[in-house]
Amino acid sequence: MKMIIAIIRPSRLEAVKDSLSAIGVEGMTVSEVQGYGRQKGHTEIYRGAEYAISFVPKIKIETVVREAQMESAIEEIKKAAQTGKMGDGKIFVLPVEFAMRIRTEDSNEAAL
Amino acid sequence: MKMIIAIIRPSRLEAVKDSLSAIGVEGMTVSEVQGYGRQKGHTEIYRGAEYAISFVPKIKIETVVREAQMESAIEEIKKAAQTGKMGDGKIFVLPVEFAMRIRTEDSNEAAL
Amino acid sequence: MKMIIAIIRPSRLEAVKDSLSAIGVEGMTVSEVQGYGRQKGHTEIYRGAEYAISFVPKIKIETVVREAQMESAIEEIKKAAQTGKMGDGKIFVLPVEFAMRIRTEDSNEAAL
Amino acid sequence: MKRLFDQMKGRMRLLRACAATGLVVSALLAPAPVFAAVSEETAFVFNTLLFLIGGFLVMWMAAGFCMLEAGLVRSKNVADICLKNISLYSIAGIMYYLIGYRLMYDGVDGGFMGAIGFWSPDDSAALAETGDFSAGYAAASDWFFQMVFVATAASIVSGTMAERVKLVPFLIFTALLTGIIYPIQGAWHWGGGWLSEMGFADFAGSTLVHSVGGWAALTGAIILGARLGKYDAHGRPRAMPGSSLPLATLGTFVLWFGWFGFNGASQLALGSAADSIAISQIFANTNMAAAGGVVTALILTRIIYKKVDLTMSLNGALAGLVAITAEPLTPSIGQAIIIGSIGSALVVFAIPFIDRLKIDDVVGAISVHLVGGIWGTLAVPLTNGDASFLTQLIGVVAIGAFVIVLSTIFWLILKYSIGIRLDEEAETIGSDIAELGLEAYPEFGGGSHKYRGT
Amino acid sequence: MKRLFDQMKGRMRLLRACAATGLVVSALLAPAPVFAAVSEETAFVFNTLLFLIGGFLVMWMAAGFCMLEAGLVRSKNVADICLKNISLYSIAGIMYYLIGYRLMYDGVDGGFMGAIGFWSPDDSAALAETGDFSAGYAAASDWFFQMVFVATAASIVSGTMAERVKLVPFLIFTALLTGIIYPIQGAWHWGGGWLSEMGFADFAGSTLVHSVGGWAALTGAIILGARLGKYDAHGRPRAMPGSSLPLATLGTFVLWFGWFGFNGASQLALGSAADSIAISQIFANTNMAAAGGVVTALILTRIIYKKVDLTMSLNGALAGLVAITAEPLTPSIGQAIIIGSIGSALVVFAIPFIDRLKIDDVVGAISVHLVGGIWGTLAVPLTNGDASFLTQLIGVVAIGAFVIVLSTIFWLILKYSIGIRLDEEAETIGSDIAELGLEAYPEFGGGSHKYRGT
Amino acid sequence: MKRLFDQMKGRMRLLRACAATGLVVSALLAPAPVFAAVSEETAFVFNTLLFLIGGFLVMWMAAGFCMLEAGLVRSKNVADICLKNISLYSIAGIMYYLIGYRLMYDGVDGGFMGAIGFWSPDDSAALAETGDFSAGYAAASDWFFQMVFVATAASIVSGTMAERVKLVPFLIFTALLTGIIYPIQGAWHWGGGWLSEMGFADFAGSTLVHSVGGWAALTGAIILGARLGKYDAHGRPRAMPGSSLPLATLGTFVLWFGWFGFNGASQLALGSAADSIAISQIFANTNMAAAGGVVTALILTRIIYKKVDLTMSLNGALAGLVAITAEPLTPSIGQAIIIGSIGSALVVFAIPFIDRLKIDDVVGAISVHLVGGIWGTLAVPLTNGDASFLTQLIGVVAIGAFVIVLSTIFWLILKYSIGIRLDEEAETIGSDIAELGLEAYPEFGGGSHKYRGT
Ligand SMILES: Nc1ncnc2c1ncn2[C@@H]1O[C@H](COP(=O)(O)OP(=O)(O)O)[C@@H](O)[C@H]1O
Ligand SMILES: Nc1ncnc2c1ncn2[C@@H]1O[C@H](COP(=O)(O)OP(=O)(O)O)[C@@H](O)[C@H]1O
Ligand SMILES: Nc1ncnc2c1ncn2[C@@H]1O[C@H](COP(=O)(O)OP(=O)(O)O)[C@@H](O)[C@H]1O
Repeated sequence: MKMIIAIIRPSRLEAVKDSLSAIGVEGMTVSEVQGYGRQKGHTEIYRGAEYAISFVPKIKIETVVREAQMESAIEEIKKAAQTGKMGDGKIFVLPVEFAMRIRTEDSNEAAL
Repeated sequence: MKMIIAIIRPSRLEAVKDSLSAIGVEGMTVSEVQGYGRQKGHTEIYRGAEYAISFVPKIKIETVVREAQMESAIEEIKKAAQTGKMGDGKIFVLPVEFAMRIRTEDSNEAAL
Repeated sequence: MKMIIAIIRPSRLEAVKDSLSAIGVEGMTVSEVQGYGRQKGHTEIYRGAEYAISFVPKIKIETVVREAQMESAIEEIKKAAQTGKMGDGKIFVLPVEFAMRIRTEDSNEAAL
Repeated sequence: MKRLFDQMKGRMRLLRACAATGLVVSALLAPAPVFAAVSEETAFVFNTLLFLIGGFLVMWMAAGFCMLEAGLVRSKNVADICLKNISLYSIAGIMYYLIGYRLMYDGVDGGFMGAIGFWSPDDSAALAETGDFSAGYAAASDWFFQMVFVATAASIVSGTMAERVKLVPFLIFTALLTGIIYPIQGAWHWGGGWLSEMGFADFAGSTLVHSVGGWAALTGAIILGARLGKYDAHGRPRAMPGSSLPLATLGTFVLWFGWFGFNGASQLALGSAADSIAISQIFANTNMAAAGGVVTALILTRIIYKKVDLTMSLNGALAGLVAITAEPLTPSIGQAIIIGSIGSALVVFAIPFIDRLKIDDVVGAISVHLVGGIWGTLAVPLTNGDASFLTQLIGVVAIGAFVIVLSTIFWLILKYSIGIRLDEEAETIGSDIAELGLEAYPEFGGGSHKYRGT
Repeated sequence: MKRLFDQMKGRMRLLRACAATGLVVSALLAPAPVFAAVSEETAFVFNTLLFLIGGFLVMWMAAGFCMLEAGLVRSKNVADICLKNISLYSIAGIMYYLIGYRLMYDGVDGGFMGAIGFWSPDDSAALAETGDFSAGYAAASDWFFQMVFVATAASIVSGTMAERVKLVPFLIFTALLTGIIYPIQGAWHWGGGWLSEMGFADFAGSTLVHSVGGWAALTGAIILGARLGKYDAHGRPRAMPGSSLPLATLGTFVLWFGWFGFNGASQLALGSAADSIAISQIFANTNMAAAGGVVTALILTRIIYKKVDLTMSLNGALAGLVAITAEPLTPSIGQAIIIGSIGSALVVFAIPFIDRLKIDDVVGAISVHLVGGIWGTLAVPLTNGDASFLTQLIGVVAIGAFVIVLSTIFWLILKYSIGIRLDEEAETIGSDIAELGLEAYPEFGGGSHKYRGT
Repeated sequence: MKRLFDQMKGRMRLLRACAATGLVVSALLAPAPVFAAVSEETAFVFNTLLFLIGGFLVMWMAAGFCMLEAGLVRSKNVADICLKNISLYSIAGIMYYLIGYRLMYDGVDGGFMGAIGFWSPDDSAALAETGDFSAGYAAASDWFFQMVFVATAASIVSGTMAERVKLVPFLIFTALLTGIIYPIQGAWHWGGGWLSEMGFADFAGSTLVHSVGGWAALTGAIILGARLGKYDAHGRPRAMPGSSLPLATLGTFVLWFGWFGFNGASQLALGSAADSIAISQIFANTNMAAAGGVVTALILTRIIYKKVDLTMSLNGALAGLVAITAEPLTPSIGQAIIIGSIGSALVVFAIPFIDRLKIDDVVGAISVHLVGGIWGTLAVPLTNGDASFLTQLIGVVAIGAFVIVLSTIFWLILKYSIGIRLDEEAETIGSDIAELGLEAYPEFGGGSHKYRGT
């Protein structure tokens, strides 16, 4: 099993969720994060003083998938999240050694 | 060392924390997340228009434990978090290659 | 590639970001978390009743770096985040198997 | 009929230092330079204006209760408490129109209650060709002013029982409280009933309004039980901090502001210099009792808990206001500060005490309105020679007993018919989602909407 | 000249049950005991005071609209809507001073509009040695009171068009609405123009203020188009819940509170017992129409949607208030409750209906102010025998047509010159960042400042 | 004694266009038809009513300052600023009762200060059988009105010094400011002291209230130092955006609303047509100065910073209000707009300027109240022929010097005794946790309570 971590634009969340769901990825966990990268924040003026916003709001999606689903999941995320402008985000894949569904105590692939 | 990632119901956090603490897991990091899974969100009516809540509030616990503690930690989390109804959440285990306590610069198991 | 996860004090974020940036770590993702560890929360009195704050606000930084950068990144985070008082936080390193920049579809080290 | 209960009210009013009609009349009869006085019609306009200003100020207190309670409940119950507050204000007005006002004021005549029926104004005397202004004020202005008081009593209950009581039974209870309980006991004193005959003195409602709300809240809280998780395994109360202290502070300021209408316009007349002097004293005293309440809570919480407690200080302000309400006219400013301070001190101790009795009062309303109201009522004889301690006590006990009995009956009927408490799951996810299907702050901490780019 | 339009207003006022000047004059002529009456100068002070109190209450409604709208838009547009509200209130006042007031009141004389030019007060008669108080009130008090009404009309537009209209064109439209559209149609009735000659009756502005704002909002919303994401792929409306329901509730309470000034002081005189009686009735009716509106929305949403809808109940209160505004004096309290309830019921159905027409009204202002305003205006003949249904209809249609035509022209000019809509990216990140470069709640959910230890 | 300082006040009042007592008296003496005038007792009631209405409006400004400041500080300091605001309002009232009022008004007689001692009302003349109403108003109504002004001055300080000053020394300073500094300088002009003899003109307190608060805040800010992190390594100011712009906007609206009482009731009399005309002009001017301030800030920030700045626009409204306060009566509406606009423009430049001087003024209070207040005071001679530029300057400088000296002494004593600044750790975690042990929004971004299911 792999954990796919995708950092995306907030406005792409619905699209990514729908396309993952369409290929049978049935679970994911989402959180609000702040990103720092090439897409720079900007400097605003507030009451005449500078105001540097160095972080940009992003969404982080974590989903653990079967090895077999991994490729297509990455592909779907990429397609749904891409706008071509700086700040589209990243996809990372990490190994997962064990998974359990708390409700049923099913393990590993059965737990996803 | 392993990182145990548990996605649980918000109402179970105190119980999980207490039982982990009881078996000597001394540190953990918690965040608010939104989950998508079998427990579906619901459709509400707001001012006469539909309002789909597709995500459900969940809590994510991350705790890095010694190999030896892993089994019992998973067991404790499961026991404390289980209600038997859809949406109880998942436990994932990921490998950790290195750990450090920033304050003391202790490494690996000594850092936990 | 490795994912460095650092749990730090909120007040150290700017410093850590700046020093990582100085050694060429160009991207990171930050989130607000609540920590539980040796630095205990405290008990307050609110309207005459006890009020236990068991979690302490922390910041989690996740950054995926090239193997080569790892050591220096850890060193920089440690230096910038250390105050010597309980609650300085932890650094964890996890293996990353794949990375992609969504915008360009660059993979692995090119994606960072 | 109208005449009759005007007489009743006249009688009560005479107990006060400066009775409006009385003075106008005496001004007319007096040998003093006639030109200097207020004309009858002018007095009529002044008195009416007082009711209108007082009325809109007290109406605004509904917003104050709403903000105070919204700030002191947890986010998951904020929308629900907002709905309860705007609804109870509305229901109170409708019930008071349908049966409350006449039950309270129409033909009580030393007895226990008035007549049954809708109310409608009769200003024919003043509107006649040969205008007779002896009624003293426009009928609807008085009705409006009395109506907003009823709503205040109902507001008290919503705060105590928040976060777990179901919406519909709560609103039904509100209708019963404002249509039946409040007007009947109100008839005893303000309506010219038996308590007023005895010489009971409650200027603006420490007992008639605040304690009544407090007793109803207390009864309700006991029958309803505490919130889930309010008491730990050892039965110790756990703090459940409210969602927004600035909203709670705003609510307190709104109430303080509105209280000038509450107490000031309870003078019931502005149409003479003497009345305007009385109202000025009332304004000053009302303000200073609240000020004393704040400072006392500040100091006491600092001493007892080492940290100054903001919400206790807010409650302290309100306790001072409730305490001075029974007699805002006769105390000197210094006495008003002391009366407010004692009210506040009582509340600082009452809140944890009631908490430990396992009576779960979310916003501290029982302490503020009931404890503060009893103290204020019993303190009247200290500054007002016309009041007796015994009569005050009789009034407090009689009204308390009446409200407890009726509230218990009503709450129990509701409990065993439609049920009054949210089920455990509903309470856990919060009354907002459970009862209204929405959240007060849908973008924060729940729901998916914050994440949507659109 | 001043005299002239005072006469005009006098004529209108005579339509009302209790005309101030009329009564004062008759009191002077009547054989009734002279001493009992209100002196001319006293009446002058009373009338002026009424305008001042009414004026500050209505001014406060600007805060109510601001909070209501701030609560009902999403967080990313909250600062922008706050800015729009405080700016439109300011611009409305300036425009009304520069051209609006005289366009509306100066020499309309049965026609279509008044004179052009700055306004300045002339109280020389009252200030003369031999004080002549027949003007009835201080000129500036009337100006102040009329001015705050204009701002109300403009506030309605901001809510409907929120979250996507650009700041500068919105403010330009505000200036045109408050300097030209509002005063001209206002001249037709309140200025003593042709509609007033016909006998059209709109006591405090169901049509002249609320519908005018509503028509302008409707026109604007159609030309502007819906928010991104408001309609899904199948054209079904999607709910976009607002950022803070307690703020929306607070705003509603503020509006309700301010409405006592809006309707009450529209009696235009307090200087006699008859006027004070009328105002008292207006206060009671205003309150009870809103109360009826709340309860109706409560019940209807419970029946239709199974869950009580808080924001609909808030809209219900406002609908009740708008509905009673055309005639708050002649209904009995029971009739007022019914008029408000029907207004509220119409709004409960109008909101989803307008939504389905793909007219995106962020806060429901079109339903509340336009639908409610039309209903209120048409309902006048039900309780006021002097009004005719046909004339009411003519007024509604004439003013509607006029506002639609001018608003369309103005919006289209703005659209094809500087553009009226934020571009897609700006709308997505929110008007706060896009137009103001800051966030309403910079520490939550965006920006890095919450994380900073400092 | 009372008589004496009433004379003093009478003397000042005569400087104004329409002196109450004066007119009433002349009305009595004049050959004009006696019946037309306001009777003495009626005037007494009107004047008293004006103070009461003005008083509750100004009291409400305390809520405005509280919301403004709560919105402009960061979340971690919100509860603390709420506590400071409600406490300072309370302490101001108590101090003014204990020593302030008599120090300011009792027997100043052209000198530097009045008597020492508690205040209590004496209305015996008006209450006597042969009512003598020449005092003009109820004593307590005047006290109430003067008292709320003191609180305003104190509110200014809390905003500037927020987020780092310790609670207890702040409250001690408040007591000193309201009990000593404010009343003594107030005696110089309003108390009939030397400045009033010279012909200094400050109608409602641009200098006496706003600049005094501003000077005290300035002194305090310098002695206290800037917040941690306010200046970067290069000494450049960093923006620290406030927690909630809708609350800040609400606070501004509250202040604007309350200012009608602040300026309007400073006419000190309503008992004649002339007074009511004056107050009407004051209302219109007050409103339009604020409107001008908003529009000016809007335009200027758009030009200078490319983006419209909401908080600057709020400050602009307040600057307009402060500027018109020294003379709200004599300007025409057009002049009022200009006076307000200039005040606002000054503030738009003053805020970043003061920032660059490393004086850390969290909410911009120094710019608004001090800069705006000086401008307003110096602008009086532009529209009021009785005032001279030189005397105005003397007044500004004298009061400025006095407040600076005393404030410096008091702040330094506090600094070197109990300390005035939070330690670094306390400031970092925020004054809410450090001083009150709780959070303003405990469920968001901190604490564990949001996560708890219960
Ligand atoms: N090395 C990294 N580790 C973790 N997160 C990263 C890393 N690089 C980028 N990110 C995340 O991805 C987001 C987008 O990256 P950015 O460099 O701005 O644009 P792009 O991905 O288009 O090159 C960042 O805001 C950050 O949240
Ligand atoms: N494959 C997955 N990867 C990451 N998180 C998941 C995954 N599946 C489920 N989750 C998380 O677990 C939560 C509970 O899962 P759900 O399917 O609703 O119920 P259950 O675990 O009882 O089957 C989800 O809300 C989501 O946060
Ligand atoms: N085993 C762990 N797994 C995950 N997070 C941890 C672990 N131990 C500590 N943390 C995080 O690190 C933070 C600091 O740890 P703590 O024990 O309080 O202090 P210190 O790191 O100085 O010993 C905690 O608040 C928690 O967020």
